Amino acid sequence: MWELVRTVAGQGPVPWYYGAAAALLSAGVLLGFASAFAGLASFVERRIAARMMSRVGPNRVGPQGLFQFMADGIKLITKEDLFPEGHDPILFRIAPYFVFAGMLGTFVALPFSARLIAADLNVGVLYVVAITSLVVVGIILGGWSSNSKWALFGGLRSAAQIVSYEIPVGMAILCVVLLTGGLSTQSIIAAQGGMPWNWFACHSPFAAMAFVVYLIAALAEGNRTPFDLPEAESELVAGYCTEYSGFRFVVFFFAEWANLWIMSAIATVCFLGGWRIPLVSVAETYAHGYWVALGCLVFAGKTLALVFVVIQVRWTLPRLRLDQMMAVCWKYLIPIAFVAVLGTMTWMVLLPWDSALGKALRGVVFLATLGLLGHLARRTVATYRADAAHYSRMAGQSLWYAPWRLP
Amino acid sequence: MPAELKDLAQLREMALPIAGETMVNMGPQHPSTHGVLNFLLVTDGEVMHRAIPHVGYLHRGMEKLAEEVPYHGYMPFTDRLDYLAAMSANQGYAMAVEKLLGCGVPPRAEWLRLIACELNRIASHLVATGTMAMDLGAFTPFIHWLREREVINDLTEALCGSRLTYHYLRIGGVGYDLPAGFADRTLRWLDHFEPMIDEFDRLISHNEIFVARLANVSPIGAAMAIDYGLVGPNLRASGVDWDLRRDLAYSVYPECQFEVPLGRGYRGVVGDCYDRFVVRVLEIRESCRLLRQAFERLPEGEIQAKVGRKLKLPAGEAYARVEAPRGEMGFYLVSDGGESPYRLKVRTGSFSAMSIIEALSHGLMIADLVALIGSLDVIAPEVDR
Amino acid sequence: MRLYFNRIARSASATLEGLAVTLSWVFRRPCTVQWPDKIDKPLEETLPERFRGILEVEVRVCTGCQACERTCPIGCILVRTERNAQTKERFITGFAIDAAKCMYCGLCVEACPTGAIRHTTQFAGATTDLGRLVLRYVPEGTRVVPYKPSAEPPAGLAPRGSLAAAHLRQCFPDTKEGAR
Amino acid sequence: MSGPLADRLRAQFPEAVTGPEQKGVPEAVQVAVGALPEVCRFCRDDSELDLQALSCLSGVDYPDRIELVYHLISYRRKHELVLKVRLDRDRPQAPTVAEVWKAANWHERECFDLLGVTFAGHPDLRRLLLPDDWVGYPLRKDYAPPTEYHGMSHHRADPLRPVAPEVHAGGEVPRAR
Repeated sequence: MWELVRTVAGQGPVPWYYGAAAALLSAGVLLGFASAFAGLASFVERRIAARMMSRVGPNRVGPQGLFQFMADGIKLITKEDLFPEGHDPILFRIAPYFVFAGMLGTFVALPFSARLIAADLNVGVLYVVAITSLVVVGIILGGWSSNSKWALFGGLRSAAQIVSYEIPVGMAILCVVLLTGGLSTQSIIAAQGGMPWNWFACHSPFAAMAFVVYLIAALAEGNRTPFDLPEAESELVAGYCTEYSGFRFVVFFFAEWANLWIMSAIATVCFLGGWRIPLVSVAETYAHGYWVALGCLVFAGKTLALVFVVIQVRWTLPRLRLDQMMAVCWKYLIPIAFVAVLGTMTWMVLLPWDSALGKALRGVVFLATLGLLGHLARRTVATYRADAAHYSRMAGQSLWYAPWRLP
Repeated sequence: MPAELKDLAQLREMALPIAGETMVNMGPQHPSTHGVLNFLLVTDGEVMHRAIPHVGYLHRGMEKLAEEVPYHGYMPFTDRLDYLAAMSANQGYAMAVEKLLGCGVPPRAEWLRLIACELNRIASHLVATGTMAMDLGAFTPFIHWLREREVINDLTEALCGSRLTYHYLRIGGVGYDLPAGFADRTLRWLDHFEPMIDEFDRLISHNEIFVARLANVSPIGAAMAIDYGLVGPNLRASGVDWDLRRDLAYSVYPECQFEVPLGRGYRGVVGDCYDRFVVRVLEIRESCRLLRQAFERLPEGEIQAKVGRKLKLPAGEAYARVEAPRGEMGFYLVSDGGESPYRLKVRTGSFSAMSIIEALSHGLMIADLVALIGSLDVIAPEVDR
Repeated sequence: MRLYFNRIARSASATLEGLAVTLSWVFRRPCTVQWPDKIDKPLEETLPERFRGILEVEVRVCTGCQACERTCPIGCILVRTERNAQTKERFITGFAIDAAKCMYCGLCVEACPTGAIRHTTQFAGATTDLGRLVLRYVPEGTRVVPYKPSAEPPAGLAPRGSLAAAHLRQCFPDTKEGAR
Repeated sequence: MSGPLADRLRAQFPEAVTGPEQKGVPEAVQVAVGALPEVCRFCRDDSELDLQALSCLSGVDYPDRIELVYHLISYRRKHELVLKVRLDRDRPQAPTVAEVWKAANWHERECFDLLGVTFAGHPDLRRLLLPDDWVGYPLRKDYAPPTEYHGMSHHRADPLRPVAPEVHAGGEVPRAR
C-alpha cells in the first residue's frame, strides 16, 4: 500500500492526508474481503459438512444457495436486539467489537501476493501473534457481561484455552523466524523456495513437527472443534454468545469464520511458501504484474486447501473436555514445540539451507508427507469401496456421486 | 416450599463445605438432556458437587389412563410409553394380558414379534449411540446413524403403517403379516448395514478423543448397578451377565443363538461410560444376527389367536418382563374382571437409570455429566410415564 | 514415557482414520431429497399401501353401526344417526372425525365390518385452526341411508385418499397448497 | 418353583409371613407391615433366596385397602418372589426399604406422589412426578381431577361435541370420551 502512495505522491515529503486516504482505502478493501470470505466460508462449510453427512446443505437462497449467508445476515440484523436482565451495559455492547478488531487487525500483516499487502511491517509475524490475543478479551467480556451462567462458563473456558495456546503458536512461528532471520511476512515467504520441498514445512522433521503443532494450536485459537469448548452447543447451550442476538451475534460469528482464513493464511505464509510460484524467483514475481496475480492464486489455493482440512476436522472429531484440552496444550504441544525449536536450531547449524545434504533431507521429508497423504487416500478409497457394492444392491442406484456434482 | 428452596435448604443442613457454589439449571430445555429432564447443578465452576434431577415434565398419567381404556384400546398407548422402543412396550403389555388371559400366541406371530422387536432395538440403539456421540461434539456419526434408521423406519412403515408409534402387536398375536418382499429388502439392508457399523467404529468408537472423554468416567460397579435397579445395557456394561431374552427365555428367543455382550473395561474400568457405549454397539450386531436367523426360521401359519373384540379378563394379576432396548420393562397388571385393567404399573429402565445420576454426580465436570446422561440412555417419556 | 508416545501415535492414526472416513463420504450419494419440488411424484403416492394416514369414510358403504366410535380409545369419531319414529327408518345425519386428536392407531379400521372407514396416505394436515381438522364426511343437513351389507356395494366408490385429500384442502384454503 | 422360597421365608418369619395365595403367578407372600425391612433384608442377604434386586414396587388401591407389591428378582439364581403388604386405606403408612435396595428410593417417592403412601424413614420423601404444590393423589380411585391448576384450565372444548362434559365432585371420574 505504501508503494501506492509513493507512486501517487511522487518523492519528497508526503502530506498526511495521502497516508490517511490510503489507509482508509486498504481498510475498506480488507473489510470487504473479510466479510465476503466470512459469508462464503460459512456457506461453503455448511455445504461441505452436509456432503460429509450425506445430506444436501443450503441450496435455496440464490443459485445453489450462494446468497444463504446474506439471508442469514439480514435475518440476524433485523432480529430484535435483546439484552439479558442485569447485564453490564457498556461491556456487553463493546465486547463483540474487541473480537472484530482483533480479527480485522491481523489482515494488515497478511500478504495476498508479492506486492498486495496492506502494510509490510518488519515486525509482521510478531504483530499478528500479538493482535490475535485481543480476541480473548472480547470473548471474556462477552461471557462475563451477559450475566448468564452458561456465558460465564463459556467465557472462562475460552480464556483458559486461547491464552494457553498462544505459547505453542508462538513457539511454532519461532522456528520459522529462526529459518528466515526476519519477522516480516514477505521476507519469510521470500526465504522459502517455490517447489514444495523447499518450503519451511519440509525443511526438516522438526519444522514439520512445528507445522503440525501450529495447525493444532491454531484450531484452538479459532475455537474450532476439537477445541470448541467456549461455544460447546451440547454443554453450554451456546457458550459465550448465548445471550447475544441480532447484529452483535453477527459480529461474533463473522469473526469466527474470518478466523478460518487468518489461521490458514498464517500457516501458508510461514510453512507452505506463501505466494512463491515454483521456478520463478522472488525478484521476477515482484517485477511483473501477471506473476503477482498468479502468486495471489497460488496463495489462495494453499489457504483454501488448509481451510478445507480445518472444516473436515470439525465434522470428524468430538470435543475435548476442559482439563484434557489443557493437558494437550501443556503436556504435549509445548514440549513438542520446544523440541521443534531446538531441533530447527541444530538442523540449521549442521545442515545449512543450500548444502547438498540439506536439500536431500528436505526431499526425504517431502516424500514422507506425500506417503502420509497417499495412505489417507488409500484408506478413503477402501472405505468407499467397502460400501459401494452393498449400497447399489440395496438402493438400486450407484453409490458414486461426484463431489462437484451439485444435487 | 418450592423444590429449589427445598434443595437449597437441604444443602445448607448437609453443610457441604463449598466456598461459592453456584446453582445452574441444566434443562428442562437443554440441548443434551434427552427430552424434558432438568438437573439442578450445584457447581463450583466446572466441577459439580451434586446434580439434583427434577423429573415429571412429561408425566401423562399413563397408569391412570389404563384404568379407563379397554384392553385392546390401551395397546396404542403403550407405544407412547417409550416412543423409541414402542415394539418392546407393545410386547410387554401383550404378554401381561396373555398371561392373565391364558391364551397362547401362534408360532408365526412369535417370530414376527421377534423380527419387529429386534428391528426396533437396532433403531433405538442407533439413536442412543448417535446422540451420545453428538453430545460429545461429533455430529457426523449421529447423522449417519439417522440415515440407517430411516431405512428401518421405512421397513416398519411398510410392515405396520407407522414409523414410530407402531401399534403392530395385538393381544394374542400380531396385527399385520409381512408385506411382499419385506424379508429380501431387510436382508439387503443388513448386508449394507453391517460394514457401516465397522465404519462407525473407525470413525468414532476408536477415536482417541472419544475414548478419552468416556473411558473411566463415572464407572458403575456391579453391586451398585444391581442395588439401584439398573437394567439392560447399563447393567450388562457393569459386568452383570443378565439378559431377559436368554435368562427368563420368553417368546422364541431360546430357539436363536446370540451372545450377550458384557462390559469388560474395553478402554478403562469395567462399567464406565465407554463400556456402556460399546455394549450398545455390540448389541446392534447381535440384533442383526438375530434378524437373519429369524428370517430363515419364519414358519407359516396364522398370525393372531382368536380373542374376542370385547375382552374381559378373569380377576387376578400378572407380571410380564420384556427386554426393551433400555432394559427390562415390567408390566404389573391387576384385573377385577372388568373391561379395562384395574391397575397397570409399568416399570422402565430409564426410571432407575435416572435415579443413579444423582449418586454419581459428585465431582463430575459438566461435560462428564452430559456424557453420563448420554451413556445411561435416559429418555423422558420412560421416566415420567 | 512409552505411553506418552504411543498415545500420540494412536490419536494421530485414529484422527487420520476418521478423516479418511469423512473424506470418503464426500464421494457418496446424499440420501436426502429436496421436498417438495425435486421429487418425481408426490409423496402421497410413494408411501406404502398400509400407511396409516388421515382417516377417510366412504359413507355410501357405512352401515351406521358405530363400531368405530366405540372402539376408538380417544373418542375422536362421532356418528349421529336419526330414527324416524313412524317409518322405522334410520338415517346417518353426521360422521365427524377429529383428525387433530386422532392417534392413527387403526383400531377403528379393524372394527369396521364393511371397510367404510379406512386409512389413506394423506398426511399433510398442517393448519392454523384446529377446528378445520374436524373432517365431516356427511355434510350438515343431509341424511344418508345406511348401507345394508347384504346388498351389493354401490358402483363408483371414491378411490382411497381422494375424499381425505378433498377435505384436507379445506384445512388451508387461502394458501398456495390449498389451491393446488 | 412354587413353594420353596415361600416356605423358607415362612420358616424364618413364622408370624410375619403368610403362605402363597394364587398359583401360577410367581410366588406371592403376604408380609406384615412392621416386619417388612427385616424380611426384605433377609431376602437380599440370604444365600439360598439371594433376591438381589427390587424390580418393581407398585401400589394398588383396592376398595378396602392399599396394597404394596414388591417384585424381587435374583440374577444369580434366576428366580422371582413377590412380597405383598396390606395398608390401611385412609392413612397408608409403611416402613421404607430404601436402605435395603437403593432402587426403592425413587419407587417409594413415586408411590407417595401418586397414591399418598408415606414411607417412614425415607431419606427424601417428596413428590417425584407431580409439581410439589399438587393437591390429591391421582391414582386413587376416589380422586377427583381438579378443573384447573394455577388458573390454567385443564378442559379443552371437544370440537366434536361442543357441550362441556360435567365434572362430578368426587366419586365417578369423567369418561375419556
